[in-house]
Amino acid sequence: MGITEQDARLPEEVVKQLAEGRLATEQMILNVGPQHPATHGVFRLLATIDGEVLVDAEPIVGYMHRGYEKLVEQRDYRQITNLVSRMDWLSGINNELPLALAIETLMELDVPPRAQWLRVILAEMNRILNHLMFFQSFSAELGAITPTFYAFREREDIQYAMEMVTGGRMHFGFFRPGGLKEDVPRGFYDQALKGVRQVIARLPDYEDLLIGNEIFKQRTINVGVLSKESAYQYGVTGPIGRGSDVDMDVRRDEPYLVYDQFDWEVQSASHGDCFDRFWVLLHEVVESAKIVEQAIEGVPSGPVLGKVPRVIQAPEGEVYIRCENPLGELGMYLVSDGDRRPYRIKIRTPSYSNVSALREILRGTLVADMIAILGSFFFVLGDVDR
Amino acid sequence: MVMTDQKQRLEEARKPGFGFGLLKGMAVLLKHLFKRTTTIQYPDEKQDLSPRTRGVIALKEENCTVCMLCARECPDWCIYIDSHKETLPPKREGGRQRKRNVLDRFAIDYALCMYCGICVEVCPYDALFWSREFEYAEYDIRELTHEKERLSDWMESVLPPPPLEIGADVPDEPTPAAAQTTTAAAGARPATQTSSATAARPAQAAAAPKAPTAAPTPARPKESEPGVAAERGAVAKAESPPEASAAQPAPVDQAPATTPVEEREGAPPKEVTEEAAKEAGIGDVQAATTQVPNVEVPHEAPRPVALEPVEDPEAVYQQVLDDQRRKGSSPQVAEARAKVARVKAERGIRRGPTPVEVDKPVPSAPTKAEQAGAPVEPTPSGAPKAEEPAPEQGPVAARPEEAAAAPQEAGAAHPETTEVSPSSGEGAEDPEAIYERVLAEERAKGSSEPVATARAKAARMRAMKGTKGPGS
Amino acid sequence: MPVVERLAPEDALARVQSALGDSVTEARLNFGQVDVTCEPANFVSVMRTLRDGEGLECKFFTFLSGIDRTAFGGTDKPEKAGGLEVLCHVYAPDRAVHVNVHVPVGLEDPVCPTITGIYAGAEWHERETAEMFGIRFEGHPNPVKLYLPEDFEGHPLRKTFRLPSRIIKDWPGAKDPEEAAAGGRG
Amino acid sequence: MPDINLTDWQILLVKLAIILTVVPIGALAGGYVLHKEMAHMQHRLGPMYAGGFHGWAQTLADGIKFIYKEDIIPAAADKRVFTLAPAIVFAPVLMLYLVIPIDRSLIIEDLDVGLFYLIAIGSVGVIGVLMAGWSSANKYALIGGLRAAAQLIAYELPIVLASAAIAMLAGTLSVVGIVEAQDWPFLVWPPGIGLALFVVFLAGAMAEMSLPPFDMPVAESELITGPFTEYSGMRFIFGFFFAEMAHMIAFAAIGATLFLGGYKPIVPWEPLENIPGVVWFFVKTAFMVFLLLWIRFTFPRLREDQLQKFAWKFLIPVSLALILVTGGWVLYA
Repeated sequence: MGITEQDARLPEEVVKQLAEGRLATEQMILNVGPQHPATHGVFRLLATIDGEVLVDAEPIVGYMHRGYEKLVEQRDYRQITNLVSRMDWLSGINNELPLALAIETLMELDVPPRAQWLRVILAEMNRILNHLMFFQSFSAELGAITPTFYAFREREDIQYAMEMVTGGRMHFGFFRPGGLKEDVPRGFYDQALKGVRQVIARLPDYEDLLIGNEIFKQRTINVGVLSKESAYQYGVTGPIGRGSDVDMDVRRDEPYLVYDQFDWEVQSASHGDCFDRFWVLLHEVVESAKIVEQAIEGVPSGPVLGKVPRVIQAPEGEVYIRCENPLGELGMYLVSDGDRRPYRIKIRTPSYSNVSALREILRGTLVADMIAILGSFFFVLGDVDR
Repeated sequence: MVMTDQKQRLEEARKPGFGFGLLKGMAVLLKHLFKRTTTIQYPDEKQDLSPRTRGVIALKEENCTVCMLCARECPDWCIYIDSHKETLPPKREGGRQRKRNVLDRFAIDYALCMYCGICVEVCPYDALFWSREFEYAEYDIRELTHEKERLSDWMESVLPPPPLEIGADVPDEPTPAAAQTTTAAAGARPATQTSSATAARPAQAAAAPKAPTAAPTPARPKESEPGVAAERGAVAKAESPPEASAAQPAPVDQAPATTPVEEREGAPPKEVTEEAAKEAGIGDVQAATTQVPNVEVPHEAPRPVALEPVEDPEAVYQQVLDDQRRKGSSPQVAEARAKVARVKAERGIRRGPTPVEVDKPVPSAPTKAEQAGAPVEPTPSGAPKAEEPAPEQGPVAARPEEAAAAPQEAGAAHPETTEVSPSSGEGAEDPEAIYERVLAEERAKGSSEPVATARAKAARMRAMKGTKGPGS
Repeated sequence: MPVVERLAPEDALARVQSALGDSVTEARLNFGQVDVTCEPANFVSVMRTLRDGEGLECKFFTFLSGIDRTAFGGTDKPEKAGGLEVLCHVYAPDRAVHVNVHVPVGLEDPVCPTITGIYAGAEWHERETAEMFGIRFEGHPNPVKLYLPEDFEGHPLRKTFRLPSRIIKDWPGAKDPEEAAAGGRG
Repeated sequence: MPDINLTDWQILLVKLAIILTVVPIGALAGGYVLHKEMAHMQHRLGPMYAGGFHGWAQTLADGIKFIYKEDIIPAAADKRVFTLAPAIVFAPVLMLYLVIPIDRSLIIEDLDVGLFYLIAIGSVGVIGVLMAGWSSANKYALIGGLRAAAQLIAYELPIVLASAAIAMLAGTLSVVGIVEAQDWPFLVWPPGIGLALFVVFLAGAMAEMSLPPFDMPVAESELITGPFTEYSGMRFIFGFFFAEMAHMIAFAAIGATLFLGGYKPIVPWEPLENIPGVVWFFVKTAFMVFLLLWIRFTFPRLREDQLQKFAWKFLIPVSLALILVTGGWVLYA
């Protein structure tokens, strides 16, 4: 085909390529977000695409930055507990845990055994809630809408158990330095057991719906591979890290609370693709359910709050405490100068580190894969932006 | 090897399929098509929310002493309080003039509120409560600032706190080791000095060192896992020392009272509790261990309590009813409480001073431990009866026998609370004396000056009004 | 892989000390974690040694941030106040060893070399630290703000930066007007 | 038929009126079934309020709501193309209904080349989709429009081949003729071949209508609503939701006609012959709708390149092979 008059007005390079018979393509900037269905919040991905291929994708965060690290410096410890609960709104009680542990470490508080066991129960139930949420959001992003509702149905019983205890459904504000705010109400054990057993009983359905589904496999296997090396470099933890064979789990490596007393496995997979991340996520639900069941069997009786001074005032010092949040390692570096407010808390949130690795694995993928990868990166924007 | 097993399953799952996975998925959906749905048709049906649900903060205006603690602790600065001072003439000839704060405005800006509940937690006079109400949306954000009238309306929907789960305990109970070490010293103290909350503790403290996991309440609800319950019961039986049960008839008279609904209703049926208790042979221990206040609110000086002799169920009914009405409980609540009291009287259950028969002696801490009132067991050993006119003994009237019976258990009483607890016989005290005493106590405890004064004032005011506690 | 070799904190400290030698000015244990202090000039080499050093292999990058110690101790104990520092935490997954690297930087034009060449994940952390503390990371591949808008003025996590929300509103918990205007406790 | 003399024009008008009433009602009913089936498969109740009984009027209420919504045309859009696109999407869908026999004599126009007509008309709508995607001045819409076009090219072929095999079996292109040729529905007879053809047809049809799992052009989690991202109000409902429903029902009816024996009983058994053909037709169409929706709710969506691969490397070879097999069957059976 010859070059028409109209073609001649195109850029020289394109004209040349047309003349040579090569098809010229042009890159296009695609702004994914800050308002986009796949970004679970205000997260923006500045994607440079060539056809359907992502040449580059730069995650842009900060739309939800609330300055937690500054806010906590203005509040006393009791107030902070309720504040950090809101960082990762899907795992509120797990956010409170490292803070409580950090204060207890500095103040050398003893936590009564009952409180420790109840903390484990609540934290693991919260993990199930969180994982079920991502189970549904991932499948919804891949276009399967039904798992959403199954997951929410399962969540409801556990959610109700959490509400019985804490009075809240997302922001629990229940851990206190030295123990818990109050003891759990009667009927909680039964409700919690009912919830977790139901989840376990229904997991085969989930596997049939997604894991065994050929379309799902096509969409996830070997898509968005995150290498083990990169995972270490970016500090990727949680189900995403473990999906890349970063077999780290604070609960096992440096047991806090009473995690060393339960029989459970750290789930990990080695391919580092979307499928493995999802696999780990789904199987961690089972492990958490196992822990909850064992913990409920064995909760000791006794008080739930140790001897705690009326005004929480951490002595001078600094400590880094990390916990296994549902999404990865949540660490708090607490610096105290002896005031009733912390001098500084550096909050190391899992989603933040995890999302920072996104750019590397998004390069060269397809637009549709980008969605699968975003979905399999299980992040909460509040946790990224803090 | 579990690990390899796991890996194998993963590899298995990653193998490409031949379309059967698709059919399986469709089967799951078809299965669900024929199941009953779990939907709750919201505006028509409503979920029964937990009593602890943090829906909205309700204000019991009478209880507010304008101490400003809530506003000061609020992380969001969303509580606005205005007040003025009012001078009252002395109650008695020659007495001092009294000043008190009058609440002019109490508003919470729910557009700012983060529902953390710190205000409810810190309120020393039980003026703030969580209500389950959540339908108070407004079209304009400015209208979300609710004044005290609206906040007071919500008191209607406040539920009493639920009873606690098996094995629950007082938060500040000494650890086993501490209990042992303090035994000797505390044992010497007359039991009458222990506060109401402490009263429940001895047996537990005694049991604790041996069997921290033991002594769950046998009153586990029926629907509970039979296996677990049985197991627990067995453990408890095996491990709890017999003295413990003997020593612990202790009706804990911490008195919730502020909550408008009879606390006891939340408790499991008494029969169940009794039976189970007999079976386990540790009934009283249980009772004591399951319900106890578990809040870190400072201990407050208990108020003198008048224990009226009550024999006839109808009389009990009337008396409680009047009492409740006078206190301003809503009619239903009053009636419910009165009925409960009557039923108890009919069954011949003799309890220690409970929130119904006797009003709450302790204004703060125990009130949040309402469950306490609940499954406390009738004591065969002739433990304190509500009817016993024992005003001088205050809340702890129940204790002497046990103290005698098991001095070492009594000794385990919490040292802290022991110090703080009021001496008995304050019923006869003059309001001014109460004021001074409470003030001194608060200072000794290390409460800040405003708090101490406020508490002292509150105590005096209550003494003057003849009410039994702020929760009334 | 779970932890293959558990080290006593003292052993961990000894290993870190012997590997880092003179490049750190201080090394001590803090709640079971190794705390080292080094000069900005040595920062990169320290991090490289930590990552690659035999028997250390802190390959997991946890976080990098800053601490402004200028108001440490408050008004009661002003003598405790310090300067500005960069704090980096790395972890050895095989040995469960934590190392906190403190790098004091000057208050006037604080500069610190970048470690993005060693830990790629430090990119975001350094950008955040830069905007929050005003510390310049030399050699950073993409030195733009991460969270804050480009035209934001000030460095929020410096102690000199006051939260506007606590200034514009009187403290409702105050018992008298002066207290209210003073902004309460925060 | 009563003996009324009508001119050709009058007959045409009556037919038009029938289509214009039946199709929207069918689409509304389809929408309601969609809501309800989806809800119950997902353990929910779905609409329960509008209209009183189990929310029967929900889709009607939705439609009215959309009609009242503001019609927004982006400033950068190519206005003429933008406004024309929904009509081009919707019109061919209406035209599909012309040749579908509801009963032996209840057909608007029994064309000799009815099957050919169905295939030809069924793919016109994509032009409208492409126009919508192009004229919206939105990158997501553009990607969606191009995906739709690519999809159509890939999936037209399997549909044509499967239909060709059906035509071979029936020996005619007339839709009524095809129904009459089915003593047993083609789905079960010839054994295996019919089922395979049905699967190929279903996959092609779903891809052509961009129903999940082949809904990459709209892919709400990736492209918001693809080509219709910028549409609102009436245009959105007609171009997107209404057309989709009507299209789905049309294909369900075509599937029921070609493979399930249309208005004829499901098995050639005397007592069943007494049930009117209309009932059979609607039952079969309803079954097809149920099946399409069921698939739609279950599966995640494919990726564009995987879909192309599936079409070119699997469906087309398979359907070519099926034509050979069918030819053999027709010759020897």
